[in-house]
Amino acid sequence: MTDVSSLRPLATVLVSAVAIAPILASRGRPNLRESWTMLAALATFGLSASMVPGVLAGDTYVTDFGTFLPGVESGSVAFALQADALGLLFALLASALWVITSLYSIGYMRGLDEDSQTRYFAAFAGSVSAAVGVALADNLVVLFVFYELLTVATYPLVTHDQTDEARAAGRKYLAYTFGGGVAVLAGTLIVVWLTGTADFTAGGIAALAESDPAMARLAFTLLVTGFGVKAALMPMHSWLPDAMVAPTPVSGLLHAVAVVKSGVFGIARVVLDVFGPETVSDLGMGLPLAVVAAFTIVVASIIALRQDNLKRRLAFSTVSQLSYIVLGLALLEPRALAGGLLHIPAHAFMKLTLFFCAGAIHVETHTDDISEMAGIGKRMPGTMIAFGIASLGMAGIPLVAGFVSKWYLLIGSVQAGGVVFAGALLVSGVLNVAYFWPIVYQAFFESEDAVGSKPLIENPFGGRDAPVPDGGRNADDEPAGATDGVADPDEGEYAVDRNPSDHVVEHSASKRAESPDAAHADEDAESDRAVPDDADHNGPYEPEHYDHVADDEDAPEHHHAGPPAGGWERRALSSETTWFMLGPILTAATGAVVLGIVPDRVAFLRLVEIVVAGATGVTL
Amino acid sequence: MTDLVPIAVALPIVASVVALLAGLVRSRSGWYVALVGSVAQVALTAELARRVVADGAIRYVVGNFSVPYGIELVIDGLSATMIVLVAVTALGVLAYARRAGPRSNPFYGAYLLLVGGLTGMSITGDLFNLYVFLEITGLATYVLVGSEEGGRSAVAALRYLLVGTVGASLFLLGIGYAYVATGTLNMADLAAVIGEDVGYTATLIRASFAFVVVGLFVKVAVFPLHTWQPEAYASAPDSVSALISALVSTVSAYALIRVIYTVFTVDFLEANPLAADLLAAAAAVSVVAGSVLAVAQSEVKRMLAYSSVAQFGLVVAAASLANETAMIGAFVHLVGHAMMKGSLFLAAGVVATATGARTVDEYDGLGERLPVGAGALAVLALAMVGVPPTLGFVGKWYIALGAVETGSWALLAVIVSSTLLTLAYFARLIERIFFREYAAPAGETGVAPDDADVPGDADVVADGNGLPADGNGVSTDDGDAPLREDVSFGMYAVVVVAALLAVTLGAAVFEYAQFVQPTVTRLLS
Amino acid sequence: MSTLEFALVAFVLATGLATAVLRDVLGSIIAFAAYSLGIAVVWVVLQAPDVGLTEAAVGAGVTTVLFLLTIAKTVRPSGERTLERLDLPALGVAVALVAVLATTLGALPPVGGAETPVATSEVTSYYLENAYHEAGVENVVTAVLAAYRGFDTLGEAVVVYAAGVGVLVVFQREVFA
Amino acid sequence: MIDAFAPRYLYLVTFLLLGIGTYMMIGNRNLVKKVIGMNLFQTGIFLFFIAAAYVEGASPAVLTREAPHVSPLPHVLILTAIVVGVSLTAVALGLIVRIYADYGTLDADVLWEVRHDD
Repeated sequence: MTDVSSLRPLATVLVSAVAIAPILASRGRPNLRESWTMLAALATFGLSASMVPGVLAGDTYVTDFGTFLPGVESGSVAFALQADALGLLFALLASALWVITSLYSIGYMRGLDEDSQTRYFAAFAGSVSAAVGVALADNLVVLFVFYELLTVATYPLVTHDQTDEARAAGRKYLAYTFGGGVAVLAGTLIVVWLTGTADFTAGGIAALAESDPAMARLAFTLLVTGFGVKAALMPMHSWLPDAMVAPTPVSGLLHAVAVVKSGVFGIARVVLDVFGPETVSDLGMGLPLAVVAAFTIVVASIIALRQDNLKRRLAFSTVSQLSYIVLGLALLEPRALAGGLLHIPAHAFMKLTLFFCAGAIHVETHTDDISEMAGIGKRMPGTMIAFGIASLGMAGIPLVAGFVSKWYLLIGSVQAGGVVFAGALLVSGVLNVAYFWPIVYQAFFESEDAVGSKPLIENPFGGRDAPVPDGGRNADDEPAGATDGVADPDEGEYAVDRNPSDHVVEHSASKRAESPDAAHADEDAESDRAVPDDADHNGPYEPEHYDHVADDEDAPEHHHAGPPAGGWERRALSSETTWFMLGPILTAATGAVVLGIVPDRVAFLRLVEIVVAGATGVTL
Repeated sequence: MTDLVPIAVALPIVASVVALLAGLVRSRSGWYVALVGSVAQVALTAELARRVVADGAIRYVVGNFSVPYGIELVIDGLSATMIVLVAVTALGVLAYARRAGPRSNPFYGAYLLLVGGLTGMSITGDLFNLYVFLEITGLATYVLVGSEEGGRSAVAALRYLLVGTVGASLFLLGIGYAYVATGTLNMADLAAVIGEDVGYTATLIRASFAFVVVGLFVKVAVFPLHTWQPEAYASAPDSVSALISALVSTVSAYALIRVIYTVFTVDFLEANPLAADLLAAAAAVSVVAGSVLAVAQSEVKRMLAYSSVAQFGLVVAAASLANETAMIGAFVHLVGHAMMKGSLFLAAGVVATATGARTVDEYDGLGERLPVGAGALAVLALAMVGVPPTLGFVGKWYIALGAVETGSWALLAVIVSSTLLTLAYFARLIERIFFREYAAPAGETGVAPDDADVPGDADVVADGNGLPADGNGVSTDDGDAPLREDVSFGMYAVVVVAALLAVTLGAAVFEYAQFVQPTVTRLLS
Repeated sequence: MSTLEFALVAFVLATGLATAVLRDVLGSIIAFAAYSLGIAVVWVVLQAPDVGLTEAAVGAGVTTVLFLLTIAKTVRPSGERTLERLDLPALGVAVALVAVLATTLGALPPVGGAETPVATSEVTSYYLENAYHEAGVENVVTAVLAAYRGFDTLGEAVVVYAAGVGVLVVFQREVFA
Repeated sequence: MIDAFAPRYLYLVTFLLLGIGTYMMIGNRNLVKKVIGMNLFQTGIFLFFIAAAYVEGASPAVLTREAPHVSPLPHVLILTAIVVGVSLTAVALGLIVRIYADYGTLDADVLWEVRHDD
């Protein structure tokens, strides 16, 4: 390992932070604004990718600003960034997926005509910057700095909708994550006190192994608890499902990848580079952590079964899957470590795909509840195929990313003698199938007419029996004389009402009866509009054209939950949604497959091997 | 050339007299005098600080007598920090006050007097002289608080005067006890006599400690002796709230540390562990109670005032630890808090001037209406919460590390969780600013963007409260939410610059720590 | 203690108490003026003539005039009762304060003792020995005031000035306007 | 007991004056009387200093008088403190006049309440 002094880690962190300024400045011009986002995303990705060859060759890129805070005695804490294998793994992942998510965000935010899009993109850039900062932090203090900044930057995204529900979720989010931050701070202070330093050292800080075990245990517990909040370890997970009120790209990149994995990443740093697997084992802290992780894996899977809201189900799935990684770290076995670390990118690709699909369904059909998705495969074939592939991966079926990581995990847990843990993994795999399969199954193999035969779903169907479904939100905007069921007593049943994120909901019953062809034509028009046209600054994306309610009088099928009265129409893959959304979905899904088929060709596995070799001395 | 030392006190006082007399020639000229005086004071204190960096502490006896018979002035790393802070803050607030007022000449006379009093408190090495400057500071502060229109500020000022005088009198009584026990008033001499002749456990010394500490607690506004403070901060003109919230309690806390460690010394705390424990307990209670009370406030300035109670709890906590790292942290936090809290008051003033909003509820949707002001306010609030790498975080780090080093786990818990307590009241504000829609108060017209009302009726702005004296109340109707035009560039500039400094200055703290390290080491030896 | 001293102290305490319990503000002010005069005499008895003089002029004189001016400008609430109603919480605080203070009584050196730290301290003897040839004044109090602790005296002047400025600010007046 | 007390009774008078002053500041509702209480409080402390300076049988600290002299330093301090006290009183009374002009009352209980409605 050689340290190479370089400004590249700094640049990687700063690019997206700096991009906030032009994004805010071009608030009136959406196309320009999104160009900045794309530029920043590509630059961040390019910078982190550029460091891969060097890191694979054994170098570490370091940007050092000198002393930031005092340590104990003569020790001190530097403000330094480093791109080592573990850090680069996370940075590369976050920046790569940000590129995809940025594209998707454009389609999603414009498709829903969301408010405050500038704030959204600015906060998104800030979040990515902070996440990359977490990845490239050189020591625990710098990691903490970015960890807290990440909280601050993501808060506006959680609260984006500005509804009571969103604000409540935002408050909960802040309380939980800052609470975790306090624990991390306390743990960091103790580590600095015990060792005089906070620098990450492969295999652990030596002085920690010789310090007072009680104090070391306290520090470990505080750190893991603090990071465990964002890693959604039970019982500190409950902010995550609530945070699903955020726009779906946020849920996808941040609450399945960047934010939650900053927590997992923190635990990885603590286990591998602060304490080191050996010391953790000596302190006897691995087993309790593994137990918590295994518990979370199983319980979260069971809870996921009972969620009808698709995003909430995905959230609990995330809670469960994150603990796979933690379990891998806690078992302290080289192969389990490798499996856990490899699951970071694997889960990221798969979960991102799933969230993107949920978002696409939401934008196109305003459907959020699984019970309303029967037969939706006709309407959105490409989306649901991608969903199916990612689900398979989640369950650990071979040829998709999830398999490789789970394989390592399973072997590792058997090697560690933790048959119980292996059992938990297997049970969870089965549960994964149980909560994903019905979605895929009903999407393709059931029609929206089939009543109640779906397994494991308890909520009543909405939309099917309702004579005239109506969002009920914008009743005032209904054309005068529209003889629709505004006062429909059943309307409280609709997902729209339970999910205020659908705040632009409009439906005209009289229009809904129009021929599918007409609707189809409108849909095409919609698709065309979604392509940004830089030459056309008076195009539909200028703010004054955002009067969604007025524009979309003719596109009725977008605005109520569940299938339209005539059932889902059948659409071709190319017209089911805009390419802004389908493209990212397919890219992410492809990524998941590539990781599953040729893991050794992708940088992630090799980075993981370097990390494991550094931490344990074992070459996989 | 050490004659510069007394000039640091004399300069603002002379400027104050000039400001007052200038009113004879031309009214409203006080601001310009204050500007010249403050700039000169900044230059002078900066020069003194430079000399301290270069040559170490400066000691000067007024009138060329010898210690302990004459009055000694001492500028070391810590007092240099204070006098520079006082001068710079006074200058910064002036930039705000130019448009915001108050504008009378006597006001600026009192303003400069406060600067002189605080500078005197910072550099004196004589216990009774400290009392005299404490009273000068007090008088100037009471008067400034009372300078707002309307009876409310007069009531607050009188209350402050009564409570503050009791505090100062108790401080004087504490001096009396120390003097009766030792027969001297010079701080260094007192420390020597107490240590060699009287002993740390003597009743008189303990009583002296108790009265001095309680008296200064009143001035610092440590819970439950804070009762004067919220109303004083809330009812004073915005410029004054900022100035006194940034400086008065800060320099009083400095005086507290100075007296505890220079006069009574670490050995006293070691000989009387109960004293240190009581300090720590008072600090912890202050942190928690101040935060809880801050959450309960509806008026923004009162909330900020209670926040100060909590933040000074942290400083006192650091002072109780008798640990170098924590002590440096106390000073980092004193400076950081002064900058952040003062600017928060100014930001609240900008908001009130621009929109009339003074309560938390009225801050709804402020991010849309006043993006720059609201953004700066949010940044300052987050810095106050202690989000890294801001100044607020760095101060907290030093204090917390000090707590770890001394093994004060209970105090450590309070210090780190103060982050959450602070978050509790600031998150509420931030949520309203950015994540709620602005709703025009009932009965108002001409404020909704698309409300095609008669232009010109926007004089009826969302303002139920008294504005500063000069608020002319005329705003143009640009078809947007009501925005008053009288927020000057200077008012914005101060707030924005402070927000930027709050974020970036954390990087300079390590350098600063190197600078004060020798002083702190001597203080704690 | 001599009878005169005792009577004097009793007078001071009695007038002090009277200011507290008299309901009529004017009565209270008059009692306070009497109290100030009494305490001025106490200063003289305790061999502090300078302080006594100042107290008589400032405490009994200026302060009383200020109080009288104030009630002339405001209001003199006259009630049917002669004495104030007793405020128990306030009494509790006052008694607690006195009790706490009284615990230090035994530790204080006896009044008038020649061996107290104050009397024997280096600072005191230095002033008494050197005041004349260093400051050229025979009244040591004046010497200390003007020379050794001239900085305090400067502060004192500033305090008076501050009060002047303060009253102007409080009444929101420009200078002499 | 009496032997220990008798030479220190002036300190007890100090404490009693402090007590009376405290009582007035808290217990009396009239603002003017609160300020009088503040003055009593301060003179109590003055007595503490002057009593501490006193030496039995000594003359004032004027060198033309015969030795021994009382300690001059506390006298100096108290001269300063008296002036501080009167300055504070002046400002306090100024505030009281303004409060009366605005609220028409000097009753503290009423004023502390008015504040909340402001």
